[in-house]
Amino acid sequence: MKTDFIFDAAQAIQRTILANEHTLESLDREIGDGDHYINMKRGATTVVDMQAELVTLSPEAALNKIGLKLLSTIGGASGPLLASFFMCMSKTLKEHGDDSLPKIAAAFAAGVQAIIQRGKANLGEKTMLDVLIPVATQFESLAALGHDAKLIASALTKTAETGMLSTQDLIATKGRAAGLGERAIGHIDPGAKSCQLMIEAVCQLV
Amino acid sequence: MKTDFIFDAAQAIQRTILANEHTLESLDREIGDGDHYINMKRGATTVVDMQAELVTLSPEAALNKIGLKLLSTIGGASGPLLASFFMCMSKTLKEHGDDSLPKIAAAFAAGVQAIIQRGKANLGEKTMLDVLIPVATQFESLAALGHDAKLIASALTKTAETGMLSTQDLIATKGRAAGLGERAIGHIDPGAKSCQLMIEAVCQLV
Amino acid sequence: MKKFINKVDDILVESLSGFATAHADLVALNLNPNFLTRKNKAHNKVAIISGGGSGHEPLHAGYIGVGMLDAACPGHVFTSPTPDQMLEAATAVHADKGILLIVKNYAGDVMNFEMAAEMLPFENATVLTSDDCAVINSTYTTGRRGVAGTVIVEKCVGSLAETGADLAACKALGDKVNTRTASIGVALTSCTVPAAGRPTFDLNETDLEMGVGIHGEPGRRREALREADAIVADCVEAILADFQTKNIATSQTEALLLVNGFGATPLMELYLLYNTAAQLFTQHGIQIVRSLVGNYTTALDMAGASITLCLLDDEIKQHWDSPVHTPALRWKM
Amino acid sequence: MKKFINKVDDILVESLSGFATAHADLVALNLNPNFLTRKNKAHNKVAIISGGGSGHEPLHAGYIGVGMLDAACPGHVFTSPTPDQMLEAATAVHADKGILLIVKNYAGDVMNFEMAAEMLPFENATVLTSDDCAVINSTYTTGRRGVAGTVIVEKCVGSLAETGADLAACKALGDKVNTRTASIGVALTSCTVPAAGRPTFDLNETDLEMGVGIHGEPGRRREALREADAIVADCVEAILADFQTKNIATSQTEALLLVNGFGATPLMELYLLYNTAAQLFTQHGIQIVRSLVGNYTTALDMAGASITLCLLDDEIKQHWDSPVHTPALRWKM
Ligand SMILES: Nc1ncnc2c1ncn2[C@@H]1O[C@H](COP(=O)(O)OP(=O)(O)O)[C@@H](O)[C@H]1O
Ligand SMILES: Nc1ncnc2c1ncn2[C@@H]1O[C@H](COP(=O)(O)OP(=O)(O)O)[C@@H](O)[C@H]1O
Ligand SMILES: [Mg+2]
Ligand SMILES: [Mg+2]
Ligand SMILES: [Mg+2]
Ligand SMILES: [Mg+2]
Repeated sequence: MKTDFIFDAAQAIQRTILANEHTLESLDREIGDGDHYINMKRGATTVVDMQAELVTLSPEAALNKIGLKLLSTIGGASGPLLASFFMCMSKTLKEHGDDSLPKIAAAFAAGVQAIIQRGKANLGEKTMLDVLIPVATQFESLAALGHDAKLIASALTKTAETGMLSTQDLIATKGRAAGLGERAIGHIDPGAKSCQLMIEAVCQLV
Repeated sequence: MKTDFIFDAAQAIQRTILANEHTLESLDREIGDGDHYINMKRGATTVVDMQAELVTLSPEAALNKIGLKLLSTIGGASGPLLASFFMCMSKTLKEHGDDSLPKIAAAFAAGVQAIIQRGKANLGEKTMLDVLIPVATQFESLAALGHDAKLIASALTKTAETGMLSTQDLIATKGRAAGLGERAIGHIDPGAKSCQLMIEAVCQLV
Repeated sequence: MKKFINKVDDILVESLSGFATAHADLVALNLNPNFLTRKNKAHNKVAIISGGGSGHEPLHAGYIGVGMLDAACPGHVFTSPTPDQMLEAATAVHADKGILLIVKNYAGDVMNFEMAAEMLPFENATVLTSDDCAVINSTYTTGRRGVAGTVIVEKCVGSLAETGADLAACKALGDKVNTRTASIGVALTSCTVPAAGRPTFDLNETDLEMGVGIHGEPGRRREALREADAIVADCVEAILADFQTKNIATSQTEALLLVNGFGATPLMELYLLYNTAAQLFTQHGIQIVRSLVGNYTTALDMAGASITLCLLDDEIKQHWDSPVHTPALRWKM
Repeated sequence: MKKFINKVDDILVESLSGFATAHADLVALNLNPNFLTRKNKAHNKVAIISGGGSGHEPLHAGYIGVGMLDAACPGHVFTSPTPDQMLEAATAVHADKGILLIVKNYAGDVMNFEMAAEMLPFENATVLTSDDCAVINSTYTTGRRGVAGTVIVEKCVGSLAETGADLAACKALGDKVNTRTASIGVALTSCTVPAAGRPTFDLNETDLEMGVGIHGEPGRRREALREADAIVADCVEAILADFQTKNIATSQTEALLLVNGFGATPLMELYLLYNTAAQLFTQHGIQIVRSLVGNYTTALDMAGASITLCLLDDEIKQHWDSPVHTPALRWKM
């Protein structure tokens, strides 16, 4: 993995977030407090603005910097979760290297584990994890099977979408929507939607 | 004058106020604070509710009672002004008698004088006085000329209407609309409107 | 109209009852006629009584207590109280040194308090507050409305009365504070009088009313909604122009800056307004040494705010700072 | 959206600056990261730090001062603050007896404060407030939100810390107050997050949201607007049921009743709600001996209110009554 790729990914993420303002804002208005778009935009913009600083760094150092910066920029529930993801992914890459798809997949999965630990949530609780967990699992197994990046990217894009859509029928048991009970049904989780969008945007770069 | 007539007049006034809710409320919303209808309704209803007490009294005693009651019921600008009117009319009737139209006209004019004194306003300041002063003047002169009650009633009804309409083109220099300057132009004064309605209602009883 | 009410006719009494229960340590409520007094009658001082239409809470009942008012007479919503209220309140709180009536300058309030004053069996005087400088095309006080500056007058006069000062001195201080105070308000939305059931005026999404009154009376002009800084700049200019008209020097003076919410404006926005107002006044050589930010003189559920500047002198500052203990203003006790 | 703002992105810093200027005698503002501290650093006590998304003013910065908080960390509007704010605030106010974090129970707040706590180089503990009993179908605290009762927790813990009590004692009192406090809110209108520019939820003219959160989160149910008395009765019932679930006896206990406005509800209506709530609780054998009515934990410009009952014991009562001097809560000093 190259730091350039990370920066391209950041720009692609910013584009998709900005392009989906209405969707993200509406979703968080329906079952949250309406700030998810603003939070994600603030995070994405901050990372893109770090270009000069990032390009001088190794991939894992860049990811760690991004995590730290997001931690002090996003706030809300998504801030510490996404920050934990990047910091843990960085740590794993640093420990095991980043010179193969299986290593990158393992680092991605470690990042998702960090989100699970920080938020104490799991699959089926109507959060971003309903996208991230299946994507991480599939990423690891496809990479282990030696599939090429393009195929993996296209598979993950579909899995992310399926995961995102699955949140529609769930009752939330974590996060701000946890109080809604039945009323949350019929609404897609905003964090699941933004994660799906980000995964899609990054996979298109592959 | 009979106390019965006073009570009938009170009922007629209440009817016309209630029937003109929208007009009175709108006018006071446009250049005042929106409560003139509520104030007048409260006053009229209170007087009508005094029936049992009023019918036992002489006309001048009834008018005084009405004045005192309005003083503690209406509030706002119209309260003390209308109260002063009734109390002063009562006093004048008591002093000079109520057995002829000229005497009643004089008492009415005295009541209007009391309003002038209390409010320190005069003709042309966009208040109820733009109705009351011309009506009082005409009442006295027609009564002095010996015209009959029906003719006087119909003349006063017209004069009240002319006076009321005249407020439309005036700038207010007294009352709540005094701050509006040019912006008051084009709006009829709510107190002028309610006085015109009351005069019309009472004249129709004659 | 969306309000927490039961029957429209009961709103006043129910609200007053809640107020009196919540502050039973400070105030006592009399119904019919309606007035509120200090729980513990003060002695040997000028009794300070204010009142006016309801809907401006915490004005006036919220300012009853040590260091401020002895009694307040609430009228119906936006309708001045009636003389019988003032008479009974005065009888209840009179403490042998006369009665000072603090009255906001509205035709209705002035006349009702005037009639009460004429009937009062006690020595009395009246301070008319007329701090609203929104109204320009009028002689000095006719049509000049009493608004949020009234709180400052009540605080200072209340403090002086507590020292045992006589009626003339209390009136003189009240008049002085009023003269040295100027206010102007801006509405973003209308208020809705409960009994009327709909907004007093129509203001579309892109307009504001500059110079609005606390009953929703129209102000100087209707204009397009602008940046907060531009709105505040106009308010500051109006206030400074007012002092100039009154021939009162503002430069190098100390001042109290009050940013008052009309009822539906969040504190966050009030502090944002304060920020700009303080900067602008400072640029004009005024030293803001005292501040008050919050809902102190409201207009029911109106979104909007007013800016008030009171030019201090040692006497006013001393009486502003002195201890006060009321439901809505409390310090040093 | 009609608000007093300049640029949407500047609203927080401009408002904080106004707040810090208006209360320069009490608080100091640090920008970037954003936090506020007491003007005069306290010594030899547990430092009490709270924080959360902005838009709930006066929570939390309005409660900085003697007898309450040492510092507050404001996030963006309705977005929890970030750990760097808490870290720097803690470094500024740490006074050798550890740090107590008071955190409203929202996933975002909990996680950000948790990360800060893990990084803090000082002994620390956290009190999570979760007084909102609107949410029924959930395990005890997951999804139970911290709302207006947080003010009572901050007041009592702040008072205890002032006595020199240790961290464990402060945490224990905070937890106890939280357990003995239950709240529920009702919205008549939505709030509008400035950056979003339109209402968070749609509520038509004839509906209300029962159990709404202070960020406009949906509550128990959407239902038809009713008489205030009927609304209050449902709130009182929810609060009493909550104490029953928690196995805390309410009958014959003394209590503090807080009727809190969400930002756009006039004081007149809040006192009307108070009136009914106090009557109903009294009928249930609860003695309302302390009261607070006003805008203490708001939701920007939402019209609505919450009712909070805190069951007192001698310790809680003593710490509620003790002197406090902050921008938004002040007595006996
Ligand atoms: N405990 C958790 N674990 C994983 N994801 C969570 C958790 N809590 C919240 N989220 C995610 O965060 C999203 C909300 O993020 P955001 O709106 O930025 O923060 P906030 O809820 O604080 O306003 C939710 O849609 C959900 O996907
Ligand atoms: N000084 C005055 N002299 C005569 N009439 C007045 C005076 N001031 C006000 N009015 C009348 O009172 C009317 C307003 O009455 P109302 O709405 O009941 O009281 P308020 O203005 O106190 O709300 C005005 O329309 C005007 O006709
Ligand atoms: Mg959110
Ligand atoms: Mg009126
Ligand atoms: Mg009125
Ligand atoms: Mg949020």
